[in-house]
Amino acid sequence: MTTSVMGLFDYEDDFLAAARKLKDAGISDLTLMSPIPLHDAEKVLGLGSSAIRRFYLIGAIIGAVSGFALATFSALSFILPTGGRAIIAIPPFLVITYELTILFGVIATLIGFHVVSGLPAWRDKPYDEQTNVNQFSVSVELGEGKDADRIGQIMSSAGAVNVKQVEV
Amino acid sequence: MSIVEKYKKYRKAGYFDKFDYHWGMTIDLDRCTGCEACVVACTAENNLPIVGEENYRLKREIKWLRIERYWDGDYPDAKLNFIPILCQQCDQAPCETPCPVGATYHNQDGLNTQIYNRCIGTRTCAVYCPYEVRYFNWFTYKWDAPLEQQLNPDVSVREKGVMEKCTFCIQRIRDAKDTAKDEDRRRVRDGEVKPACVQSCATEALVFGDLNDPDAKVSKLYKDKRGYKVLEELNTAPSVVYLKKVKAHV
Amino acid sequence: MSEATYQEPRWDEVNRDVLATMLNTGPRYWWLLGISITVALVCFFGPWAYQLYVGVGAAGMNRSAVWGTYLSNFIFWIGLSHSGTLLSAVLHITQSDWRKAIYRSAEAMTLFSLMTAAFFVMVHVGRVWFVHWSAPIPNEMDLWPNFRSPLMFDVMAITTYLTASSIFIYMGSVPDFAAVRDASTGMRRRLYTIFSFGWRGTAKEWHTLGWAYTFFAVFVIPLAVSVHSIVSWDFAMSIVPGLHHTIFAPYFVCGAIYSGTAGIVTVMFIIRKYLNFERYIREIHLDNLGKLLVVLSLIWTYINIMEVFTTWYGGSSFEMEALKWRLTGFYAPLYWEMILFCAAVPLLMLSKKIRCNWKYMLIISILINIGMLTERFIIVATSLPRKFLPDSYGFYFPSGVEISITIGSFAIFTTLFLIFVKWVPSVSIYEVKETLKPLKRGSVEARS
Amino acid sequence: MSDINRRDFLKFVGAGGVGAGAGFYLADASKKTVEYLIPQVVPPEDYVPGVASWYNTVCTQCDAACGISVRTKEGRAKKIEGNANHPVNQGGLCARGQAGLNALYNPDRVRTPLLLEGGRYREISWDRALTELGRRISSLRIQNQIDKVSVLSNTQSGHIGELLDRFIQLLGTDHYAQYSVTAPHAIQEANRISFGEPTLPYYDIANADVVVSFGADYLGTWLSPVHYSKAYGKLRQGRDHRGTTVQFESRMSLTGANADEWHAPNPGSEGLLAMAMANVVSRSSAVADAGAWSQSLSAYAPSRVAEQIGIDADKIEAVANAFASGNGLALAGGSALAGTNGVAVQVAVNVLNYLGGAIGREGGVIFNSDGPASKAASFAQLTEFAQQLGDRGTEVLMLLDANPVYDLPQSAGFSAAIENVPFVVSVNSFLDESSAMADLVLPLDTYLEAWSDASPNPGVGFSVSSIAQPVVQRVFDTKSLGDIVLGLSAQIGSELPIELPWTSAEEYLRGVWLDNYLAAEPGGNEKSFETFWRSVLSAGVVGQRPASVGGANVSLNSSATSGMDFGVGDFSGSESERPFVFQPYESVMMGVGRTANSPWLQETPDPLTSIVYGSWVELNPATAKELGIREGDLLEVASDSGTLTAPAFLYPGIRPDVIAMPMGQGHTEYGRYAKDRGVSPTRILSDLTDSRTGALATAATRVSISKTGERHGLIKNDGITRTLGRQILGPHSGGH
Repeated sequence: MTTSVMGLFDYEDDFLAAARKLKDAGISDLTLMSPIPLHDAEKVLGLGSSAIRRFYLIGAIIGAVSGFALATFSALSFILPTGGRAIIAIPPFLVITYELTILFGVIATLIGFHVVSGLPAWRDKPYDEQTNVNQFSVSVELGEGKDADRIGQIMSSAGAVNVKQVEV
Repeated sequence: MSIVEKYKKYRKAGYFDKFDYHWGMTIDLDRCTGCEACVVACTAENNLPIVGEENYRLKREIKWLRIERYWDGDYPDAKLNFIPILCQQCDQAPCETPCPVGATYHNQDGLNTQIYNRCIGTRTCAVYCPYEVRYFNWFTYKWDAPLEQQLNPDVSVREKGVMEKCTFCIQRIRDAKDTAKDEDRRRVRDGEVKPACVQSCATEALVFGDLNDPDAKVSKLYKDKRGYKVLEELNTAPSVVYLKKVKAHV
Repeated sequence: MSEATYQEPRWDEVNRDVLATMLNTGPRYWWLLGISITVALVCFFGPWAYQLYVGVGAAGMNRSAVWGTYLSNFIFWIGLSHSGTLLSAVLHITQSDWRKAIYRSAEAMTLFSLMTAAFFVMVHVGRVWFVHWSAPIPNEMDLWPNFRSPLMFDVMAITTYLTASSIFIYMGSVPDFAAVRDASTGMRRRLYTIFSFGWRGTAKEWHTLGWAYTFFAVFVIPLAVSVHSIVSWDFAMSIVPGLHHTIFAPYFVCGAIYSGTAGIVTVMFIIRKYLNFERYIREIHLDNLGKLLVVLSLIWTYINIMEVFTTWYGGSSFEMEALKWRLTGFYAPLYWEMILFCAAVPLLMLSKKIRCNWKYMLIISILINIGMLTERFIIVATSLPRKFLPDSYGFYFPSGVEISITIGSFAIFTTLFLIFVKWVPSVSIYEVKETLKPLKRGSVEARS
Repeated sequence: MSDINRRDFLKFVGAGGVGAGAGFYLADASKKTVEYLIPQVVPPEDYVPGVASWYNTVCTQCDAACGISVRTKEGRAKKIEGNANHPVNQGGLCARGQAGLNALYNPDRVRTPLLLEGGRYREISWDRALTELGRRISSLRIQNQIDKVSVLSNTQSGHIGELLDRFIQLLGTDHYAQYSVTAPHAIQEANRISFGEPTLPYYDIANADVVVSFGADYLGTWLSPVHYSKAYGKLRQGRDHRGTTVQFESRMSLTGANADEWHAPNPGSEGLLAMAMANVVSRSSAVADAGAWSQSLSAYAPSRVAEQIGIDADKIEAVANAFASGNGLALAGGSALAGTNGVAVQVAVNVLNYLGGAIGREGGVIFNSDGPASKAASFAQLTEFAQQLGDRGTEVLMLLDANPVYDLPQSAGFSAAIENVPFVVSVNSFLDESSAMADLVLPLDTYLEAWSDASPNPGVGFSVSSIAQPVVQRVFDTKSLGDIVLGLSAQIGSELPIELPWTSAEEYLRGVWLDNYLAAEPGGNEKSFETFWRSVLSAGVVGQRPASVGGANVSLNSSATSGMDFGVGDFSGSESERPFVFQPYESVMMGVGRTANSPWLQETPDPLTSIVYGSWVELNPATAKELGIREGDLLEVASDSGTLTAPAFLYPGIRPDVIAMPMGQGHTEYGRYAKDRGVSPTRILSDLTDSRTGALATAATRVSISKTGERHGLIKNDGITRTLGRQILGPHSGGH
């Protein structure tokens, strides 16, 4: 049972202002919700490049290796000479390699997305449906040394149209 | 064998040459009269189906061996040439590589084989074959009783959706090999095995044998100066050599 | 509505309009769905069942023409699948905003035409009950597929493409699923809660999604190119006169994107008209797509000319015969019809008037795809029956079963699409919002 | 198990026992019903499942009598191959021979005796059938009306033929004829006139240098095609120098297609042509009376007759000189002998051969000293026979493996005549056109089920005979001709059973062979005969090659040509309204129609046109162009004696003024594979006959053709029959 303070904003700039103020006030664990991706919001939270890149790279490499391996070992497991071609024929196997590189890369990226974004997360969290329509929200989970009133006051001063405490 | 050795080994193309047998055929167009006896012989030996009039009209006949006709000139100087076309058992067969399930491959006798049970009927091999000697079972064909009593038990009857082709009468080759083995001979004697077409040919235009055996009749004819290979410019390395017809006048 | 009186929708209107297309369904929809399902059953699955029973002989193929409409349709559908994802990806990378309103339905088109294409593989093969042998699955026979075969390239490429495209479209829709979730109740709400992974639109989520999405895009572009190159190799790797061209890969890829883009225009028209997206799908899209089509048609024409030229310049008996037959033989009318529809007609789009007119564009886009359908048919039907040995020359004409199955395939596509529009927002809500005026003080007047 | 005590242990065993027992019973119950893999009730001694056994016998698909080896497995015939030891075909076998299995296992065979009752055939037993027939015949005999019994048979060679003759003779009827559509009457008659040898000689093609054939399709259908093909192979590439072949015929036959030179003389002018060549040859001839001959041939100088022949004089000279310089051999057959002047043509060819020194020479014409004289009735005799059916009020007509209704032109009048015969018996394996008119059909064995023997005619230059044995158990409830004759004679009773005491054809055959053997082998006895018999059966043939070729002493009768008209023969129909000469030819696959019920042959492309299933009309592309005819147009071919319609085929190897059609199709009965397929050209043939033999002149009918407007797509293998400049026939083979 945790309680969070959530401020709803009509305007993007108010919302960003509130976020910055709270940050200055030393509150770092902000949850910023918006109906569209906002680079400024990411900046406020200091989100740089994503860890997802590693998944992408590793997936691709695994894909390449397993692609060639699959072709090679399946060819060797039961020797069927065809058309006077080599059993381990590089050019065609490269095509397989290429395709599997992409396949594994894509799947790895998918996994990466889930790992990094923490989704799926079906349990209840502070959320207001308007933030998926035309409002922005900042929410702060209450805890040690966090005064709900002060946070709320900062939000309203930044132009929050509504400040409420959400219990989940 | 280490993976590296394997790799080296299997990078070598066209290794059929190192096997015991390399079955080949020569067809002397100067002897061939185009009488079609070989065609019927093939039908009888290999359980080729009777496709019926309508399918024949649609060009769905199944004749592993067919005789093609080419006219030269016009009346009164018209000249008709016959050329039997059967699977050329190419050593670099265009039909083998594209099969996704490996239903056709080059066996250790240098034969281009078709595994009916493995075939899923993509028909790619037939598209890739420049000689058009691969025939597809558009239906499961029936034999009106008691015609089925004639079917050769040594050759499997094909079902619908399966590609089939000339095998150089592989069942006879196997037979000959077994006999050779029983008689403690390492190799099959020249002329010991004859495909149905070769056996039936009255003019002895068709000669069959092992190209790895330099003394075999076929090996000698292979070097004949009239010899050529059909569509060899496609670099399919056929195992069938044709001996060009002699043009003569009285 | 005309651009002059165009008035940008508010953010909440976007949600409302888009979700409306999913949540309220009129009788017209059900009629349409019913009809297309019936057609699919009667024209596609019925004949197919018959063919499975008697054998592929039910089709009109024969000894020299062992490939027929089934394969040409397969190529056509693969081609149609080509612009959706590809275009969306390219435009995403190049950050062209006009993509955002149309890409969702375009990607859906990709997905469904791929599925339809897969159906044609099944219909084509002689023994479909063994088709799983072409998948790399370990079995007791220790037999694996032959990876040297261009058809295996196909299997791998199409599987990858199908997987990647579906992930691509799904990822893009997650925030919208959340929107659906919020707007709905009961069963649907629970369902979309699952679909949306509990999306809240936090900055972190947006951040990750952005990255992932970009990576998908980066992957999908080379993939899409490879897929149709590989499809072209099914033909080009053979030595059949008229097919054995190095130019085939670019030819097919270009043709694919061409027909796909035309397909998008058609789909756009329908969605816009019947889902009332007038305010979202606009003339600017039409204009841009029109320009793209012109460019593609020019490339396509160039490649065609090159094909003829190189053949003529090479002058080998085999190639020349094939060319002569294609240009003057029985199927010549089809060939010239293709040239007319794919090379001549599209030039009309050079005029902005035509380019920005929905009706004209609809007609042109449909003509283009008819042209592409025949192109694929010609490639198969004029080359295979006339290869190297004149005595074996044959002739191919599709049978009733083939024609009916071809018609049925369109019904399958339609059915899938109709189902799609009720399950996924066919216009990306959040990305449309990105294109609207941002909600900032000053930029937006105090709302009523 | 340590703490387990004795009683528990026993319990286990008991349980186990019961379990085992139960298991055993279950297994038994679940066994499938036994299936008999072996068709025979009593398998022959040399029968091993899974192992092929080969039987040598004789092929009767045509009259050449090749030796064949039949591969059987599990008591079923699987494959027919040429008997390598047989001098006729030496291991080779033609398409028709291969297709013999289709006759054996044909689904449309007559399976039991059929009796016509109330317009429908009813299956009856053999006893009933033979008693029925026997009763009728014997009653007629008793009333001295035996001449109301008529017998028409297909030519029966060998001892079975003799048995038949003997039977008829005992029976006492004089109304008995044997016939064969392909019987070479002209050759035999001409040879009688020229050499006093009314037989078919042996043509040694293998060793000839220049083979000049006047319409004889020796590679396709003429006399003994497989043997000649063997020879041809040797002639081409099987010896140190390659022999050349020239073909003179109006329509290119299979032989013509393979000849080095093919020329199309005016139809019917082959006699002149041969005489013209003889004229040239006589100048340099080495034979004794060459001088005299060159005198009498002076009228036939090429320059003088070239006009009538339609071939340049110098071309004739060239061929003739080549003929004279090398080992020349001249043959005649096909349309050349099928005119009204057939005998004259053959005589002319004989003269040519004689002057060329080909008679009795290796690589020439070798007379079999003991060749059988022909028993085959001519067309004239057959017409007479049909006439007689009515005139003498025939009560019982027996058709032995004969199908006159189909084989002969309508003008022979058989179908009408047979209609009026009260009781017609047909002994045949199939329900063909004639059998379909019969009141009683007796199912006949195919040649693969019956005992018989044969000496090939034409022979191979020395006497050869072979035994035909059954290679499989009878597929249906059929009997061989010999058995039927014997069974019938038993039924007819009186002196016949005493005269023909044998119980089966096999026994009879052994008897005759034993007598011959004892006659030939002074020291022979029953025991040694047994080994001899078995050896012949396993070898399939007996006979030995003589040291020297026979017939060298034969010389040309100086008056052979006297009173002969070598001019162009007569034709029915005026040239003005019937502009084309109609030449039906024996089809390579269908022959004259006996093999039309073989699905294999129906599906085997005709060697020259690649057409399958059905018939066609061959005409020159130029003619077609003139008349605006395209391939597949349905043409109406009209002669003075009838019309037929068939699709057109443009054939580059035929004279513009000749129309050719293959025989063998156009059956109205004869089983599912032959019935209602194509048309038979014989239907519209006029009744012109060879003036000397009375044989039907099949190439003497003039016809007119007209488009019906309909089209009937020909079913054929060929796409484009030009190489389009591709080097398919070899490097620099050119062609386009």
